[in-house]
Amino acid sequence: MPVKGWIEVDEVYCKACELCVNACPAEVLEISKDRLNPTGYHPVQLVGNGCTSCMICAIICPEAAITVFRENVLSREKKAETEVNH
Amino acid sequence: MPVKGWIEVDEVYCKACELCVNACPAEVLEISKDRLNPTGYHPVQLVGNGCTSCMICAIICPEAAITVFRENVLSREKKAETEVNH
Amino acid sequence: MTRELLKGNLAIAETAIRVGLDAYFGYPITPQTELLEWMSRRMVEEERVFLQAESELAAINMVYGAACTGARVMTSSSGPGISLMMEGISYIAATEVPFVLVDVMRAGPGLGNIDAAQSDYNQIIHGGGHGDYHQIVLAPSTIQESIDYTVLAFDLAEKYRMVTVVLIDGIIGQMMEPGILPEMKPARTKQPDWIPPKWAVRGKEGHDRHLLTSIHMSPTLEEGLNLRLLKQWREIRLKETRYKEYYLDDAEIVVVGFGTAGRVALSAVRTARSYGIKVGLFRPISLRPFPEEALEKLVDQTKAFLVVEMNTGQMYKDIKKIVSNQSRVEFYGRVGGVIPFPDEILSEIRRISSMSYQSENIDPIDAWIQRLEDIRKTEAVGR
Amino acid sequence: MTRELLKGNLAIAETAIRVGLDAYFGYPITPQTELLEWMSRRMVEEERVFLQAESELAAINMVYGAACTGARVMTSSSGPGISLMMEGISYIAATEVPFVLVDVMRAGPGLGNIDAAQSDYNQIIHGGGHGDYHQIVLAPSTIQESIDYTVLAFDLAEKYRMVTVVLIDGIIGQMMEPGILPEMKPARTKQPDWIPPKWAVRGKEGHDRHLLTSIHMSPTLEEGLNLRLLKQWREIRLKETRYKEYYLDDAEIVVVGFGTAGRVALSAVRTARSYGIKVGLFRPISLRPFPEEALEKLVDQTKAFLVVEMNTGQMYKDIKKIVSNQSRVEFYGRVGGVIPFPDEILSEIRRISSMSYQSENIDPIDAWIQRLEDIRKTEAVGR
Amino acid sequence: MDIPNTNLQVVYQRPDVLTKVVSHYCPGCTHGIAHRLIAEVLNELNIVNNTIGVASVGCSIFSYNYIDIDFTEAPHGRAPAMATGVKRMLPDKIVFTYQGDGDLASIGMGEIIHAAGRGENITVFFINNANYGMTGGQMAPTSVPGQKTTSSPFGRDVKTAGYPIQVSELLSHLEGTSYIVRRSLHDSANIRKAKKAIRTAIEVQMRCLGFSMVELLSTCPTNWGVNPCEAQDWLVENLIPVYPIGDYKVIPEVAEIRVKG
Amino acid sequence: MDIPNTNLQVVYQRPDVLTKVVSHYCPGCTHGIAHRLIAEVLNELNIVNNTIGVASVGCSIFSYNYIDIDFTEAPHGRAPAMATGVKRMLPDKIVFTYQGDGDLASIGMGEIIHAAGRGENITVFFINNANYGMTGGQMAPTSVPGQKTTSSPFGRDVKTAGYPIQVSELLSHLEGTSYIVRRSLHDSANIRKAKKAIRTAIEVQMRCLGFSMVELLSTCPTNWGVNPCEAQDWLVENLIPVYPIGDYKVIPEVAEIRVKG
Amino acid sequence: MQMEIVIAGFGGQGVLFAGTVLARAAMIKKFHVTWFPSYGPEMRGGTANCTVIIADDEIGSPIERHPYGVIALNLPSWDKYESQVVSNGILIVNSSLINRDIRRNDIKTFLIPASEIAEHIADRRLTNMVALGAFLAKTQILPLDAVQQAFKFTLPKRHHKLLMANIQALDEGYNIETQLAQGI
Amino acid sequence: MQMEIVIAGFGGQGVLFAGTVLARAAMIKKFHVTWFPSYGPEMRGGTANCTVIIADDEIGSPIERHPYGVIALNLPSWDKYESQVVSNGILIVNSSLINRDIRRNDIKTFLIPASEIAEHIADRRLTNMVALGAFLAKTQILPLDAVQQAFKFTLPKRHHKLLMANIQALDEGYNIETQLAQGI
Ligand SMILES: Cc1ncc(C[n+]2csc(CCOP(=O)(O)OP(=O)(O)O)c2C)c(N)n1
Ligand SMILES: Cc1ncc(C[n+]2csc(CCOP(=O)(O)OP(=O)(O)O)c2C)c(N)n1
Ligand code: SF4
Ligand code: SF4
Ligand code: SF4
Ligand code: SF4
Ligand code: SF4
Ligand code: SF4
Ligand SMILES: [Mg+2]
Ligand SMILES: [Mg+2]
Repeated sequence: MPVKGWIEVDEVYCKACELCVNACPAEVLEISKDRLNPTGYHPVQLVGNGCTSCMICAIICPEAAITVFRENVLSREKKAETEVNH
Repeated sequence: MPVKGWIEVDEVYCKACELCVNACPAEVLEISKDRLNPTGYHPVQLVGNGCTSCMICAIICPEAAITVFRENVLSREKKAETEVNH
Repeated sequence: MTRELLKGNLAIAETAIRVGLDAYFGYPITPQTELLEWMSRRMVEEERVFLQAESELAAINMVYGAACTGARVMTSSSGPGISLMMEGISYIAATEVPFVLVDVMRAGPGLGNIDAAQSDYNQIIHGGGHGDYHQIVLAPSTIQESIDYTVLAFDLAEKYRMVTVVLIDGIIGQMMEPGILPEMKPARTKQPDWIPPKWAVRGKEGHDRHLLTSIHMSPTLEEGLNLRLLKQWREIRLKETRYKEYYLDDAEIVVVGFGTAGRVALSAVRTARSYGIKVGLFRPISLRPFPEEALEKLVDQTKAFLVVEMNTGQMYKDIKKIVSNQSRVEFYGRVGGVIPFPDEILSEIRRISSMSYQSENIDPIDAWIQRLEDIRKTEAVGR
Repeated sequence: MTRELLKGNLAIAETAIRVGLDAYFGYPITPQTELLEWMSRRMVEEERVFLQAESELAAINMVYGAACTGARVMTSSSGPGISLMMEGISYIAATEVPFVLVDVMRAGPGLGNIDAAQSDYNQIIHGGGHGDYHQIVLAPSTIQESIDYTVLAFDLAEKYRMVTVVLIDGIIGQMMEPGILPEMKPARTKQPDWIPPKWAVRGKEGHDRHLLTSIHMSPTLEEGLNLRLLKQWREIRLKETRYKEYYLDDAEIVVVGFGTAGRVALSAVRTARSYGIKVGLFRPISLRPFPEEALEKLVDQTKAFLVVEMNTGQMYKDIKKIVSNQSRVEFYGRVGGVIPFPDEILSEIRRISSMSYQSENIDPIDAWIQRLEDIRKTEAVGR
Repeated sequence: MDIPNTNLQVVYQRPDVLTKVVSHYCPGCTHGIAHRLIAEVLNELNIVNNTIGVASVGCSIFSYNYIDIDFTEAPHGRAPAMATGVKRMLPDKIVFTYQGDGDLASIGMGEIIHAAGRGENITVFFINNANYGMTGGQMAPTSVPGQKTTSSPFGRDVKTAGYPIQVSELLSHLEGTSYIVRRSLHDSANIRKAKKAIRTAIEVQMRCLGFSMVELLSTCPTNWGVNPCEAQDWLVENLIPVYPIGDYKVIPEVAEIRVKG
Repeated sequence: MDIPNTNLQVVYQRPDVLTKVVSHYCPGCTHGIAHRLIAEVLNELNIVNNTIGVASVGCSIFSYNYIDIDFTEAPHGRAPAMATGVKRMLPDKIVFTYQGDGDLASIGMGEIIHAAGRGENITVFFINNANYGMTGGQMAPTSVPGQKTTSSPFGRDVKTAGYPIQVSELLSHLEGTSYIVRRSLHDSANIRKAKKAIRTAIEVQMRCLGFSMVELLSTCPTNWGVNPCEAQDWLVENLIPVYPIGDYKVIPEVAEIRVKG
Repeated sequence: MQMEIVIAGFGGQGVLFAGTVLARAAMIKKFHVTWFPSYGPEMRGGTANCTVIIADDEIGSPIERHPYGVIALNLPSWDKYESQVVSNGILIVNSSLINRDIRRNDIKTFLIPASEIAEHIADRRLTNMVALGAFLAKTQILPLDAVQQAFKFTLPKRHHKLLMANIQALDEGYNIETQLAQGI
Repeated sequence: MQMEIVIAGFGGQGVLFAGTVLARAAMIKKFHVTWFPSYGPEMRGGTANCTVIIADDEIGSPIERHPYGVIALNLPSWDKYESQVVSNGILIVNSSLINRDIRRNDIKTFLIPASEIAEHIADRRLTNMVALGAFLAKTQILPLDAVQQAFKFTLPKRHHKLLMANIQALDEGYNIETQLAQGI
């Protein structure tokens, strides 16, 4: 079973270049049709399950807009300080 | 028998650098002790027989001061126009 | 000859092509780049020489080489790029070969920004390069003038074998206005009537060799060159001045401004006239030689001059030298890429028209700094 | 502190070292090269930074980088090399980092020759680089002054974060005179009392990051910078003038000259005094800011000024602006590497002292050209 | 789409060294990737407080607004000279330049060759996007034959405009250079390799091994006239053949670092 | 000594193309040899009236006083740019630059690389004497490690002053170059070879084959502090090891000329 | 007579082009005219604007703090220029993208759903022409046919297939019925 | 008091050095002094000269058209400077290399076989010191011991083995008996 992942786009930075959309092997990213950020772009959003937290989107993102999370299966306690709740 | 040769130094140009003296395989060049040219140098002169008209002195001379002559054995009449008498 | 809507940069470029430019060498820099880009297309179409140099330093030396052959040559740049050309310009001036330089001024010093300014006036007028040399500087203020003075620039450059500068700023470079371009002619050196200048370096076939150099190891000879250049300049000084006057007949206040500042001032002067203020505009076009005499003639009738520039008062200093001690000279400038609006100049005119001329003792520059700082406080947003 | 017999170039170099020069970057050019050569030995001995750059363009940008770290930095050059530095100087001025430039003037324009001249006055005084910036310019005339004003140059540069120029010519660079050098100190940034300036770029350890740049895309901000630079200059203009006066108490003729021309004039003034002519010498040392007020003070007592330069009248134009309309201003210059002899200036003084001041209507420059051409005819051999 | 309700661990996030400022770069411009990689490496090597960047003139001119370290800004092409001045004064600090291809390979050719020739102990990040981005897409010395740009409207004609200059190849022949490699920013695999190279280059400097440069093939969708994803392909098709990815100079001492690293 | 009384034929004489002027060069300086070779080649190729020389700033600045052809004089280092300007206007004429190593390899590095990169159809004669002769013997980029000069009084220290730049090697890597060779002027055999190379280089230009350069190792007895004959040895011992004589780039079309020639 | 017009919007909305068409029309009608764009590192998105001045005498300043007419194609431009229009001046706002209350009653503001009309005709990219048409109708500064003629000259040859749609957009903008917007 | 001295000769004859010795001696004696050389692309042979000015007040010009004293070590220098010496000035000529009639009777010309004396002592290269010695004797501008002291400071350390020979040359020049040369 693939690692379960999750990404967040800091919409302020996103310029809708679609590089991440194009690069995501899981094809779980798309440009949001409805939202506009302050610079006038439609930011990217995660859609559907299947993110593997492979980080490719974050690596390709020229705006460093993407944070990648991974399901913490190994050491829940130890890494507690870096955890983020949703 | 080696070719019989002769050189002339245009003393105006000679700077007594001795490159020709040093380079002449026949060792027939020397700096004149007594003469001074207008620039204050003792020009080079041909001494003794033995110049083979090998042109080495002329080729090495930075001042293009040397004219090389060769005894005209082959075609005295034909080359008459380039002859020089001494 | 039809009127066309033309950008300043393109108008100058196309004019140069039409009067027979043989070669253009340049390097991109905003707000001049369109001129180069236009050349990159049109010169190739016309089978002339276009070459994007590796730098402004290379460009000016390519110009130098090409000019030595007697060809009609141009380059163009702005601020930092012009500074890089200073050595080459000094050499070209010393060698007495003609070329035309187009300087599209932007804000400085340093990298500054790309908005329009006139802060390179000193550099161009008072010599940015080393040594005693002179260059003709023409500062058009409209697109039609940009065309006409580009034509003239080549003529003067070649007549006097002298560096000639067409000095504009980002506004004139970027704006459009209708203009009439000259007729298309072949490249100068391909024109049937062209014969190589007697000094041109093109191979010594048929004549004694030509040598173009800027070095004269003998001080006496070098002094001779310097004096020759100076004497020629003294002649040009009298013969080649150009300017335009507006509403000066009865003017008591004379606004002086060139290029963009000059045309902004014109708007203000018109409005002031509509308020009944006796104000006129003197717009120098040849900044070198400066139309000193024409300006001096105004001294008697004028109670105050107002110099308007897009710098901190560079031409102002020259004007002061010409008219000062007889008349009051005031200054208003915007700097750093800020373009003055007509209403700013208008309020300067109104201020001057309502003040007693001998009253203030404070230096006009210091006074201006104070006024400008007040203005800046109010306009943080508006710009 | 002993008097030593010192060459100008070396005196300046050694002074810089002794006041703690951290780094020197330069490129050979006559008649400045000895300064660089001295640095190449002494800076290495003192374990400071010496680097022969690949060009003047590189040198000024190395200076720029080193100056950004807060270090004490210098470069030196002449004519063509100074022209190549114009872009960098404008950048440095815009960034407000201090450094000292030594300009050992030679004859121009172009390659000219290597003999002494003052023909780069305009370039250095009226801005050779692009944009509205200002620099302090000190023009010593003796070896001791070369030492003293080099010391001052660093102080002023660092106090005002401003480009400061020590402007000499080939004569002062090459001549020897006794002088007293300052005490030897360690490199500035190694001195115990040194703390990095608050703007220095040295890594952001312990504080917010520092940024040194010359670009301000917002015209409003760029205007702000320009105004700040200007206001600082207005202050310097009043505070940092330097000059020397000789025999001025009762002088009716005032000779004005700087650097070598100034000292040659001194000889002539002395001889003229021995003939009973009421003549004195005003020798500006700070050419920027120019000692305008001190000169203006002389206007009332003075019937005529005689400006003496080794160029075609560059400072003359500035002097005219200051004193003209009140006094007659005459000019005498030698150009192209020719150094005026005292007797030439003496005969100018005699000519002026015996002439009715308002008589001649011809422009002083044109008149000088005529006189000089006559002189040149007689001296073809003598030089 | 399920929102995972288990604890999540951050595995990748915007590095702190990047300022919280929206860049001025066009969408998809890979300058931003290069910035991020540098920021990450400075972080990892723990030299954020000891590094001085020298920005150049080009689209990256405001790189100093995005990477939160001490910075100076050089005149067009002169960054290597300016960096030399900085480094000579601060030999213990890390100094890098960030230069475009117009800046480095055209107007700044003299300075880069000499800084490399001197073996100046600085690091150069060379962003090759085959044109002058900032001024509107003119031809650069690196533009490929036939490339249409705003100053080569009929395509780069090698007969008049000359051949592309391969900077990494050229500099690698100078004895002063220690580490010269070319990488590309067009996909994530290459970006990872680029980051390693950036790290190595900085480590070369930290060990005083001399001049290091990483050339990064970079996209300029705006001036190439394609969208950001197409730009990646354009790069692969047009740039990599002329500018092959690879190591052009790795002196033995550097090879050691990399083995350890 | 006998004066031969038979008829004599001139087999070598000062070429006409050299003006009848005493040069300003120091005794034994091989700049003069280079001048003479160029003059001879122009004569032989019958292009004296169609050639334009571009002099540079260095001891050879007055080369235009000695070679009797049309000449211009470039600012220090900028001869390749100036020659480009001349050649673009006069593509049918022969244009060469004559540059010293300070001029070409130091301040003029940008211009030479770009002229070469463009494949500019000009010929460059590059006189490498490992120092700045004219200004009194300062270090040049070509000075060899340890070489004492007036600006490296303790010997060139490669750690601070960098490594010698091998210009022929460097330029040969640029696609625009067609013929790049190094020769030496220290003895007659080498001088003969130098002349052939000079001739080939000009022929390359005559056939519009692109950029050609002949680097000539040359002596500077005055600044090397040795006499002219010792200078020849100094060159062999110190320069040739760093600057090997050889052909660095000969494109096939050029190789053909040489076979025919 | 002198009239200053500012056209402003996002980078891709064709404001410089619309200004050029207007300027060229003025030239055709033998007016004096200037056109001045915002310029700079163009490719970074953001807003663009140009100032067109039409007069019957030599034009001085090519820029004006208080223009007579403004065409604002997006919100930032509306925000910026609303306050700058001269009293009694005209402001055309593209109300498709934006809507808010007007802030000044001393100028004539017209809210035109330009983008919608454009999309309706063919393409959003006709927005500029719709707005320009409306502006011409409100100001009557130049006859419509001159603008149409200018348009033909201005459109690059390779785009001539778009001619009719643009002309239609101009027309529809010209003929749209709008009320003066009322402030609160 | 001010005295201008020009020392001139061929490149290798040590004229700049002799001038430096003289200048340093003047400094030791607390005079004001300047020294100015001909400079330039030095290595091209030809002639060299320097001007030394010694005075008891601040010195103005470091060059002078009509110097008080001239030391001419070769013919071109004699030719050039003979006409320039001020009336009643002093001209020392190195008569070893050259001889011709003198052309001026209003100056004091002394013909000194300096090179011969120098060769006699040790080496031709002492010519400059012999001539300087003679000049000092004729002008009495500075005491011999000050010049000797200056000499020691001026000679580079590595040449100190030449010290005695030079001092001797100075001495012999100083003590040489010469007649004023008479013109025709
Ligand atoms: C001396 C000088 N010349 C020209 C310019 C204009 N200019 C600014 S950026 C640039 C080109 C930048 O191209 P590149 O270095 O490739 O960077 P990119 O924008 O492509 O990243 C030019 C020519 C300048 N600022 N200074
Ligand atoms: C811009 C500029 N910088 C410096 C100089 C001074 N300069 C003249 S010749 C020269 C060096 C010449 O050396 P090289 O090119 O090697 O020629 P060489 O004399 O050795 O033959 C220098 C630095 C100059 N004329 N112009
Ligand atoms: S981390 Fe990988 S799988 Fe998840 S969105 Fe990003 S690219 Fe897609
Ligand atoms: S790569 Fe970054 S900027 Fe581009 S669309 Fe994805 S999140 Fe947005
Ligand atoms: S030609 Fe040959 S043999 Fe004759 S002198 Fe010259 S070098 Fe000697
Ligand atoms: S090589 Fe020439 S210059 Fe040298 S000594 Fe011989 S003839 Fe004279
Ligand atoms: S113009 Fe090109 S290089 Fe510049 S920001 Fe845009 S995409 Fe990037
Ligand atoms: S200094 Fe050197 S290069 Fe110059 S002429 Fe003398 S020997 Fe030749
Ligand atoms: Mg680029
Ligand atoms: Mg050399």
